[in-house]
Amino acid sequence: MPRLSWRERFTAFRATLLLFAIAVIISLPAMTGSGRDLNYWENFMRFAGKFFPPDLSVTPTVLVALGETIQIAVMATFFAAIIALPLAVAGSQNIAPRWMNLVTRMILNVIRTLPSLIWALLAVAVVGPNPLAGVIGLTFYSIGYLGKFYSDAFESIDAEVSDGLRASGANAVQSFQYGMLPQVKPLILSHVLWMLEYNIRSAAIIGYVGAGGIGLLLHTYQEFGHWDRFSTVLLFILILVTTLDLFGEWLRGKILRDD
Amino acid sequence: MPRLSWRERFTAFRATLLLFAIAVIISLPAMTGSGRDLNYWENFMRFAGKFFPPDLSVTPTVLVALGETIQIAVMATFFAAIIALPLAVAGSQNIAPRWMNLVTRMILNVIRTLPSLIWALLAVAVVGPNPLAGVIGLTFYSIGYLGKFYSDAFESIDAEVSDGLRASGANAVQSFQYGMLPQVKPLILSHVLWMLEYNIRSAAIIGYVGAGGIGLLLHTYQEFGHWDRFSTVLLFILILVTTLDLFGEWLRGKILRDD
Amino acid sequence: EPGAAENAGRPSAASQKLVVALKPDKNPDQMMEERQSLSKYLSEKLGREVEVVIPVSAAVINEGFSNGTVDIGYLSANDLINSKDAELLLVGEINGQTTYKSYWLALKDSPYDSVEDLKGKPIAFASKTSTSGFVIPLWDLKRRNLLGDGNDPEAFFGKGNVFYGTGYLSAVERVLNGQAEAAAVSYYVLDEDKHLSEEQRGRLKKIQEQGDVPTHIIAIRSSIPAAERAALKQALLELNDGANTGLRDRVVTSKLVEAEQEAHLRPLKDALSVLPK
Amino acid sequence: MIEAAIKNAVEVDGLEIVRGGRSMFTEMSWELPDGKFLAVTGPSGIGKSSLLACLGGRLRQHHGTFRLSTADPRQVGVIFQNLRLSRNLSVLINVLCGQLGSQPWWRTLFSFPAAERQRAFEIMCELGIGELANKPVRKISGGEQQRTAIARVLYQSPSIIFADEPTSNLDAGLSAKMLGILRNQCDTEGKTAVCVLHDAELVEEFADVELRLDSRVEHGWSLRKIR
Amino acid sequence: MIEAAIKNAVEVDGLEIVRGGRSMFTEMSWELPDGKFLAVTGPSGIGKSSLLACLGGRLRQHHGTFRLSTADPRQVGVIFQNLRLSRNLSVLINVLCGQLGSQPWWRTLFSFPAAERQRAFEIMCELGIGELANKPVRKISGGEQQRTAIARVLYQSPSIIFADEPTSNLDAGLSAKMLGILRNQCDTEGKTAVCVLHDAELVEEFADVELRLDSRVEHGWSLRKIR
Ligand SMILES: Nc1ncnc2c1ncn2[C@@H]1O[C@H](COP(=O)(O)OP(=O)(O)OP(=O)(O)O)[C@@H](O)[C@H]1O
Ligand SMILES: Nc1ncnc2c1ncn2[C@@H]1O[C@H](COP(=O)(O)OP(=O)(O)OP(=O)(O)O)[C@@H](O)[C@H]1O
Ligand SMILES: [Mg+2]
Ligand SMILES: [Mg+2]
Repeated sequence: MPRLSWRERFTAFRATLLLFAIAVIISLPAMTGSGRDLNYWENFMRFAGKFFPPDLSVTPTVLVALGETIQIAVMATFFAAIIALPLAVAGSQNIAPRWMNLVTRMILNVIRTLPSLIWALLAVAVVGPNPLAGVIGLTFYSIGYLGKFYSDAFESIDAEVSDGLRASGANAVQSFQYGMLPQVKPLILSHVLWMLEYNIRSAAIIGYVGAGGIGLLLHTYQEFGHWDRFSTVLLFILILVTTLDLFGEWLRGKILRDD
Repeated sequence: MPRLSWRERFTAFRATLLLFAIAVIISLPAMTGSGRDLNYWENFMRFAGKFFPPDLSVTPTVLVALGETIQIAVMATFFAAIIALPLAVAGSQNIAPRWMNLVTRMILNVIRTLPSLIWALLAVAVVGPNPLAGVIGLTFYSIGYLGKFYSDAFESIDAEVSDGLRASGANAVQSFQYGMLPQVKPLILSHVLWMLEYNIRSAAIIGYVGAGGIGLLLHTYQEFGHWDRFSTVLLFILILVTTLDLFGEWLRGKILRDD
Repeated sequence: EPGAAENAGRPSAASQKLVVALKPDKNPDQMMEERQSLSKYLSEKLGREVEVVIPVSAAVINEGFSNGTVDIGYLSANDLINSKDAELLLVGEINGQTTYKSYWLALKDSPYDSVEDLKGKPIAFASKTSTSGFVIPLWDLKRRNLLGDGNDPEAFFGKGNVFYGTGYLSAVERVLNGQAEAAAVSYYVLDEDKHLSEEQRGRLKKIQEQGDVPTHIIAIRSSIPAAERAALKQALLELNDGANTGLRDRVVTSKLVEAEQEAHLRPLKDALSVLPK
Repeated sequence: MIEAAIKNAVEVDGLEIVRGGRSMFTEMSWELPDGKFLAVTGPSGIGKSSLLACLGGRLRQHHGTFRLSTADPRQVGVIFQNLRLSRNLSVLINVLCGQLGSQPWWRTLFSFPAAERQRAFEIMCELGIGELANKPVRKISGGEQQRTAIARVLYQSPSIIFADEPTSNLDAGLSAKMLGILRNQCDTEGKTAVCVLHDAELVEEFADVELRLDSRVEHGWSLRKIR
Repeated sequence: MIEAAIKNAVEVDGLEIVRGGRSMFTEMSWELPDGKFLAVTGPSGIGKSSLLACLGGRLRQHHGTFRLSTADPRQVGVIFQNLRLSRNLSVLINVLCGQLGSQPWWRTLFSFPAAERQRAFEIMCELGIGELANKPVRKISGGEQQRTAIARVLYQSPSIIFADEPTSNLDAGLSAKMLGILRNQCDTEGKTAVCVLHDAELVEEFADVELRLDSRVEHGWSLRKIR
């Protein structure tokens, strides 16, 4: 029976696993605990107890803030979802030329490196503190994520079909549109929905720019120790997150089976 | 030539686009600007100018903090990458039974809904303020993301091969391992690398729990307007982010073409 | 009782590492640099290992008090009010007092002399969670009967005229670049040279001060036994001795003095009652 | 009906399959005893693959019933028209996947037992794909992929084999060899094969019965005994 | 050599292809004039698809050269052994993709011109897949998919066609019909076809020349003129 040589066994994937294992071993000091004898369960229950029961009396405030947040998140996700597409195409090694990959990926890396706070401050510096600044800040931030996710998705699938189209003379855009996009459509949709969820969930940016939203509410309730109100906000976020998640699941099923 | 009926044209995908368009229109008020006549370019330059030149004198502090952050991020990503896998399998409608999907997705939704601060507090409440708390907090947080990304990826690919294996008697784990995992391996790797990057980049949790790291540095420099030091931290983060990105690209190429 | 130290069968308190948690205050930059010196100082004084941690959120310190993993914490009066398992040990003293003032700042050449003049003008609070940059100024407005029933500052300053920043700096910057007429901040933004340049401070004036704002507090976990508490208090008070004041001033508010918890927190407790939901 | 009376591998009774609103055939009834080889023929798009999918339980019939002699999925092997191999796994692993159902999942988590690997390898050698063992499926030729799918089913060693055009990408010599192996298993081991074939010569040579799907005849199907 | 002298569609000179360290054939030299039909035959795994991949520019040869009469990719059509259709797009769109190269990208961004759709549909009807126009490719039968790939190439209307086992999933009648259409395009429109075939009868019936790959003969290949 043919045996794999040592070199054949040592694939890039396995080398990566090994590398990761080494990183984990080096990082073991991070596992240092308090060294004290703690009653974990009791501690957990004491903490969790603060959040119950949720103080539903703040519901109107929360709903207004959620409304503001959703509006800004929807706009930003919309712009980012569109702008990220050509960027991702330019950043995928199986679609665009190498130099273009590198330039685009560098841009996306810079965008992701800047924290959301900086995007917010930048937007405020340019257009002043208002919802528009929130939209601009979140849009950039989201482009950094979606651009990467899209192009990772493009690079992770078999490019056979689009290569076939190129062979018959189709240009890059066409072979992408007809050979690749149909394959990754469900993935792209998942990513956009996740981005919307992320933007709603953690729209701290919106608080930074002074446009209110739930980010600010959460911060305030936390600073003043109103954990029961805090949990009311979380409750509404959970409902939203779950709705988006179920919707995404339904949509993926539909696309793969029926459309 | 056969024509598509109205109902056939109105696929789930197009309905979603329509829905999204409506959401965008409803959200238009978020585009309210300051209404003043601003010199955008000048504003932008004034803001960006603050960051240059980076104050490299803080390099030693930054590197120490980065080291702490990386250690914690590596451990958390490692645990999350492993724990999220069975959860994602249980949460995918094309692998596990429906009730299990719903339960698992609900758990993942709750995990994602809780802000990183809450995970940090929870971890501190249980084990005290130390690096271990950082690892625990980040691990949960990351499970919420990776669990969703993995299972979205599983749901987005054709389940033909694994269905074929099930038909010949393989159980759920086996048909997943041999029929599905080989297809999504590049995607999973991308997601894990992104998670590591995310954890390093925005390890606010690590700052919350008092384990130091760059989260604390960024917070401090911002609070006191040391933007030139802030940009030094960003510079090092950018180097890390780019390294991980290039590594991921190389690995995806290797897996798809050679392994 | 969550306190770990007093339970039989657990390691005795003195053999345990002492955990000191500092919430980043006026200068976390220095705080971080002094982390090692502080732990060295305390461990020499106490003859036991000391670890200094700097959690960004006071909620973390309070959780540590509750489960017995934090022994000493440096936090604001507001944070101590939220804490159920810690008590005041010492407080900081500024200019001979254990309180300080909150200021309304405006440009030097502006026509305002008191908050009443700011009616209907765009203003900036430091942030919605700031004590001296929001809670105390709001309380002051309430006492002057300038707020309506909802305690909403927009009732006085006008709709859309109230801005909340991300800290003192962001609020003052709005005044400096003309987007707001005045900002509510802590006294030290104007009186000390931590946040602003000499030139920037030269362009500003105080139009009114309000307070008192309780200074930051060194709190101790309630479950720590009296004897150990006394030793810790002594060690911290010795930071006031000549050779140690440098370290003290870089880490905490300056001089550490004893105070009575209820009395120290009362002004803030009263002020918090005006917060809108 | 008494259980013991069943000695047929497959029994079809009044079957009708509808695909996309179109009925493929109606009132299909036939029986296939153990050890027989049934060839399914007919023009493209007539419903051959659909019939196999239905018998394999992956497609619900519209009318009628059918019954297999075994309810154990491990005893039913399928060669799909589009093969359904794991393109990124090696040929050997793909073949070994045929027996996944007979091994508990923890035995197959990291690798397969050496004895199993050996047995799979021998089958592969018989089909002429032995030296491809460690190549990923995406890097072998079309005919080699088809033989991998055949090897997987032979390694699974089920009592009923459904094969959908198993030799479409093979030359005449190899086609005959593959069908000969299947035929031999029917004769000597009592296995049963239902095999979609296009080539009339191969049908004559290897099949016991031909089931012809044809939209022009009544009910859309006809049965012909060959030997 | 003077440009004008070339009237061959394909010229191969001293070609050698190596795959996975194994040489498939060496010193292969032949010429195929415009309007001719070349059948490539040989056992599975011998290198037929590799030869086509090389001539189509997707695989680098190890030695030797080849030359096509056109350098324009739109004038070279390929039917891949594994088809390479977009499984989630409709049959009609897949066929229309054959002409992507002749349209600027903004014309194909939202849909294709009505006249083009009509022309593609007519070709599909000729191949018997007209009523599948709006079905996604993943929902049609294997033989229907194969005809979709053929329709795509016919719609592209290139001057050289490389077809890799274009009829493997089709019954005898349809196979003859498909090859007849190809043959007819060679005869009447001067197109050239290089087609991998397994069925000896079809080779005799349709091909002008047979290129047989066989590891037992010297250099691994032989050429035979049929008509
Ligand atoms: N992508 C590839 N990478 C490496 N080797 C390959 C690749 N594709 C095919 N091979 C090998 O090259 C040889 C020739 O393959 P090729 O596909 O050309 O055969 P073929 O004559 O078309 O066979 P078939 O009739 O089975 O399609 C085979 O042994 C195969 O294993
Ligand atoms: N997944 C599907 N969903 C809906 N209709 C399908 C699906 N698969 C096939 N069909 C349709 O059902 C009919 C029968 O398809 P089937 O695959 O059974 O044909 P076949 O006889 O196997 O043909 P071939 O010889 O081309 O493989 C075809 O008209 C086809 O378009
Ligand atoms: Mg079929
Ligand atoms: Mg081939």
